[in-house]
Amino acid sequence: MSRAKAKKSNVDDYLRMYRQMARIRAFEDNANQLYLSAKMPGLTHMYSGEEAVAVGICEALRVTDKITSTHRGHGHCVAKGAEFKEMFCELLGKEEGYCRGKGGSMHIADQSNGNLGANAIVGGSMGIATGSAFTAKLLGKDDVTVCFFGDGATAQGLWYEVMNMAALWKLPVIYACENNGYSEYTRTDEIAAGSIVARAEAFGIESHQVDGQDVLAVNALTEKLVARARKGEGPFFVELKTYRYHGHHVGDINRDYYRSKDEEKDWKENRDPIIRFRSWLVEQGIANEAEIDAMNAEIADDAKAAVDYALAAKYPDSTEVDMHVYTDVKHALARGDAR
Amino acid sequence: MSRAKAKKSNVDDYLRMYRQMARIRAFEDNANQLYLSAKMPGLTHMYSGEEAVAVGICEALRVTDKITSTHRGHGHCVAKGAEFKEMFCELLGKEEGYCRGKGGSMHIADQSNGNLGANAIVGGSMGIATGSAFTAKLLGKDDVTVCFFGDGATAQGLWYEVMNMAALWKLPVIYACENNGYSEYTRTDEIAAGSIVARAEAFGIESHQVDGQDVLAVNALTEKLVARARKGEGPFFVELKTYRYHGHHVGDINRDYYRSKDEEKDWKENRDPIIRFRSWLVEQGIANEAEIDAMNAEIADDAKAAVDYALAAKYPDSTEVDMHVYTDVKHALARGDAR
Amino acid sequence: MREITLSQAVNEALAEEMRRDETVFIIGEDVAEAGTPFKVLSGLVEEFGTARVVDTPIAEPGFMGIAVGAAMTGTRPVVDLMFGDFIYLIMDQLCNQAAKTHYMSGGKLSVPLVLRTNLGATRRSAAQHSQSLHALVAHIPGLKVALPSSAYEAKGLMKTAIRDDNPVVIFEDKLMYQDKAPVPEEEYLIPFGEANVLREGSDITLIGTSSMVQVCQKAAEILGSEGISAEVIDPRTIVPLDEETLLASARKTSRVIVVDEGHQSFGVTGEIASRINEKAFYHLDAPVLRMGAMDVPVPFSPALEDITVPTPESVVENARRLVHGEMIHAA
Amino acid sequence: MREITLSQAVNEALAEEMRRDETVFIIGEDVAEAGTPFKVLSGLVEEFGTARVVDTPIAEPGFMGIAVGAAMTGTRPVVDLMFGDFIYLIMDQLCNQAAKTHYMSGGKLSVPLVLRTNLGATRRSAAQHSQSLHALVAHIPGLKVALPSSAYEAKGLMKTAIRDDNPVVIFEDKLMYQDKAPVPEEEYLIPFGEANVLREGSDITLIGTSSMVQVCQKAAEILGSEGISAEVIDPRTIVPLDEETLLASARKTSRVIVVDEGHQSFGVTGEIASRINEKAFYHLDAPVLRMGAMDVPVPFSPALEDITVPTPESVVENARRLVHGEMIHAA
Ligand SMILES: Cc1ncc(C[n+]2csc(CCOP(=O)(O)OP(=O)(O)O)c2C)c(N)n1
Ligand SMILES: Cc1ncc(C[n+]2csc(CCOP(=O)(O)OP(=O)(O)O)c2C)c(N)n1
Ligand SMILES: [Mg+2]
Ligand SMILES: [Mg+2]
Repeated sequence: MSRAKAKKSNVDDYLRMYRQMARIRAFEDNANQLYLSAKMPGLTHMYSGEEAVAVGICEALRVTDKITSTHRGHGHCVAKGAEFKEMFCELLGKEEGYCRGKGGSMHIADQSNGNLGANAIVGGSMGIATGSAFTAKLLGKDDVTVCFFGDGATAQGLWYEVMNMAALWKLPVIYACENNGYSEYTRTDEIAAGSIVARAEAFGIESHQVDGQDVLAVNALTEKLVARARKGEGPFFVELKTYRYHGHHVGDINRDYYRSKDEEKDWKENRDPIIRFRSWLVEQGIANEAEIDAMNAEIADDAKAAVDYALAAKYPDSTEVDMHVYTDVKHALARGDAR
Repeated sequence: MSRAKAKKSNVDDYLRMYRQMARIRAFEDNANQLYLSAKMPGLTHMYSGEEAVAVGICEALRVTDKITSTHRGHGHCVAKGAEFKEMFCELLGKEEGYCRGKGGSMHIADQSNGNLGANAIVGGSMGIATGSAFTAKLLGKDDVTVCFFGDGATAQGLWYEVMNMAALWKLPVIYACENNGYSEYTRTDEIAAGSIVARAEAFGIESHQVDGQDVLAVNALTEKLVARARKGEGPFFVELKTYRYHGHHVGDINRDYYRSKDEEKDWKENRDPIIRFRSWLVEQGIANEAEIDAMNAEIADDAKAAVDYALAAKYPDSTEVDMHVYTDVKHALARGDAR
Repeated sequence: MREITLSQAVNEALAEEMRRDETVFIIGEDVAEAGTPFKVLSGLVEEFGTARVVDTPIAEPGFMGIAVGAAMTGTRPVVDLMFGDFIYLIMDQLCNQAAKTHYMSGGKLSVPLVLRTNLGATRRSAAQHSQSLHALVAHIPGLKVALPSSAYEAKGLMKTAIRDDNPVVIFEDKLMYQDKAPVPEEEYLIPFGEANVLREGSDITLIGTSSMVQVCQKAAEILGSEGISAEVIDPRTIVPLDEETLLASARKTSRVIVVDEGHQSFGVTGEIASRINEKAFYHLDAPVLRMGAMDVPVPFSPALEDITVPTPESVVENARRLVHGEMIHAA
Repeated sequence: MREITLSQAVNEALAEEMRRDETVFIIGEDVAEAGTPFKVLSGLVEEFGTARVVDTPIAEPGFMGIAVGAAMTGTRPVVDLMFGDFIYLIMDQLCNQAAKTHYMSGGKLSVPLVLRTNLGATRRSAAQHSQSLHALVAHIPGLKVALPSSAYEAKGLMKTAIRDDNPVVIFEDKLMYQDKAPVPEEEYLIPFGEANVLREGSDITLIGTSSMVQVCQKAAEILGSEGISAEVIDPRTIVPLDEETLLASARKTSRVIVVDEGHQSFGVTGEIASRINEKAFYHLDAPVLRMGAMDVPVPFSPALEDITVPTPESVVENARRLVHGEMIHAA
């Protein structure tokens, strides 16, 4: 772990960061298992390996601060405070899910914790995040919004449009690029000319790069930027170098043609954010191995209980199908129609 | 004029550059007059003041090289080799227009000279220009494409998307930003954060700035870049500082609220590209005042003749209305329909 | 009653709602000092300041996205899209994001925004500045679509739109901005989904939207002078659509023409005609006739442009044929 | 005859055309080594190289624009848009540029490109990966729209599309990629604008597009077993639309159901129904019935998603009611 030294006063924070990272990993392991055992409808994208990014950032946020998330969104959702039960229910299309099963993995949102939602359009939330920051400014609130997106999303023109406006209007938004080296089956250097950081800087946006596997480094940087954004010194850009352990989605199993097993092994064994942070916690005397094992076991139990609950939970009633199309119309469709 | 010294061998080039700039000015003066006398349908955007940009660039191109143009496109059209007659016919919606009257000012195209067309969508031709360069590369031709657009268009995300691909694929395209200080009724610094040049550079694209009122400087730079682009050293970006004398469009008469008369006067009197180049021609002994006056008179006559011709020319027959919707269907609509 | 232009009516609606609710703001290109190229918003920035009348760079997808996010978090943006033709640029933010957020979140998030834009040809603005693209938006569940046909309608529908908690798209007819109509001084709203019967008649129903309401009105006058009694109906909103009123009229007159300025094929006329055919079939003496804009890009040349859209004369001609039983096609 | 999957059929069509014409190239995300997420293009980059099977960054408007410019200057791009839902992102390049260039230039420029994308729900992909948006494109003059309903159709229509000098949008049904059908080894093309009568019948006409052709076929089988003789027609292309074949069938059977997987309102079913109502009105015993996807964003939950699209059962039920004269609504 980084050269950071633990501060006594922060012990709870450290443990919560560890817990949140471990919870994300546990969530993803279960989600993957649900897919592999054909219990989950559709596909989903695993966040495993990138936990320090979501946790390092979200731990620097208040509940009233907002985030926008991506197709690879479980990590952001957990990190911003969501519960396993409602999340697994959502992934399984159940009524008790965060979105009553209507959104699923790619649209999971948790507005109670300020998560404005995952998005299945790459880059699709860049405007939303910027607009959320616009609201804060217009209404005189000091909320900050973090916009998560991948390296691949930097190719979308929308980003440049909203960066321009965010910079012109000094909006309290932080663009957080999770550079995991790939977009789908393509390496970042094949799809990104020049420098991603320079692109943000060209709009006059202060930009940073940080090791996305080092939760303390991510958190420390974010704390600073969030504080400054609250004072109107935003926007900011942060590029976080990270890695996804799984394929692009759970079904992307044979991936030798675009990246080597050695590369995956190296990241997993030598740069895992959870292993690194665990060692640091022990080293600094914040927790011992047994305490951490106990925490992990508790998390595993929680996850399993939530999965079991979700598997048994009920689907939304078929009458829900035309509810929530409009806010003010209970059922959008006339019943007598011919389908 | 710049410190440039005339080269003997280039006399014809110099005179042609002058002529082309004067032709653009004459075209625009007549177009404006047609509008003011209510003889032209719709509105149009005057290029007056920016002549050195189009001419300096297009004089560095071959007829097989391509350009894409903008809503302010008459200058590019003339500079790339178009004739007054077909242009005025187009502006008046006549059958003999470059587009049979179907396109009008905002869509004037002249594929015989490699002008792929004006565009009424700001930034709308950035992809087209890049695609034209893609064709050259794919088919192994050494054609270069120049993409003209305004400072305002740099806010469109499309530009960043195509710059990324042009850079990755080393396409022979030159992005030429005509920075006339305004987009519609708004000053550039109010809508462009950071630096426009840095934005292109961030994609690894070699970028230049040049005085857009100095036709020799524009031409010299373009000659170099075109030669390099032909050899596969592209893409390039050029920002040309220039000014539009008229309002945003011919109907934008009272514009004190966004820019001062003094500012306009300063540009017209002290930085006019035609006046400057004329002085230089005389100074260098390439032409005397009388010769230049004669050239101007000839151009004025040409323009007047073309206007008269166009005014008298016939409109397309009403049966043309559903022609050219598809290449392979003479009339797109069944005749018997109910309109 | 005083008469004001459609432009003033929209301006008043915005001013009133911005006074009433400080979360309402306007965002778009040249909306502030310039008051838009159509000058519809003149004076608003002076009253509400640049924080609430927000000039943007030329970045339609960007400011539309910003509006979606702003709407999701507690404000009510009114997005100004200078020409309806630019809607193509913002379709993703409008249709994938704004339209679906409430549904995808199971009702937890909502997007109370208004997209103000326009439609209408015959302004000699050529193919990329003359389209009437409301059908595209009407096809997407989650969006409401209003088509004001006069200054009165424009004001009432705009105020309703701003108070609606859903994304609403309003298409103003850009040729009507300077047209005056009586508009009360007192506040009023026009509910969505309630068609307006502008003229009662018994021989034929003319359903017109937006710019085509006036065309139908003029046609009805001419027809009246010929002894044909035409009912004229303006649906006002096509989503939601007031089927009841349209069906009642169809059942009464048994002949219907639907007139709309969007391209005819795969557009608004097909939907309205189909619903009437489906639900009033046995009352109809003739098929519902559709008159949309020609299925061609809008040509620049005045000689061509004018023939691409329905006119009072062409509506009259078709109405005559319908009433006189001449519409039995090759059928 | 050998049977191959729809995916292989598309692959073959592309390979054959790329061999025949070296100006044909493919452009899109992960089209090369990955062969797209649906693996439809596997093997093409190996044969044609990365110059002609071009992987792009995630920049749909950008590569669509590049394709338009490439097409205007002498090549024939086949644009790969991974999901039909992303069409919103490229609407400007497709509808303002590609569709209008030939017309706006008075016939001087042309844009011979193919946009390959897909449609179809029930894949548990939720609201932004499940839409069937072909109606939007069909509304825009200048574009042709093909909807293959089997491997055979997919190959023949793709080859025709590539040779067409106009912009053509092909929507493949993503649920059908692994479905096999007989496809001849010999070269063939399927002309645009010629509907395919898959099954002759006398009691009712079922017009189905894309994914709904199979649904109609299954429905016809069930109906046949009940003594109802259903004709099944696949228009193949909705622009151009083979009105003649549809009308002839409607006149023969006098009852019609149009089944399409796009949202029902303001979509494809309204257009087809209207044309039949207009031109075969006096031959119809009942109104043309429309069955589109529900006017709701596509829900993720399997419990909800499956009920949003027409099924053989729901088609059968409606057909029965039509044939037995039970469709006289409240009318
Ligand atoms: C607009 C759009 N284009 C393409 C896709 C398909 N797609 C889904 S995820 C993805 C790759 C995204 O890469 P990146 O942004 O780096 O995020 P990562 O998956 O690496 O977390 C692509 C191309 C999409 N969902 N949306
Ligand atoms: C997509 C789009 N948005 C807005 C407009 C309206 N519009 C036409 S020209 C223009 C300003 C363009 O400014 P700039 O690119 O600097 O070109 P200039 O007019 O200065 O030559 C605007 C906003 C448009 N035509 N297209
Ligand atoms: Mg990535
Ligand atoms: Mg400008």
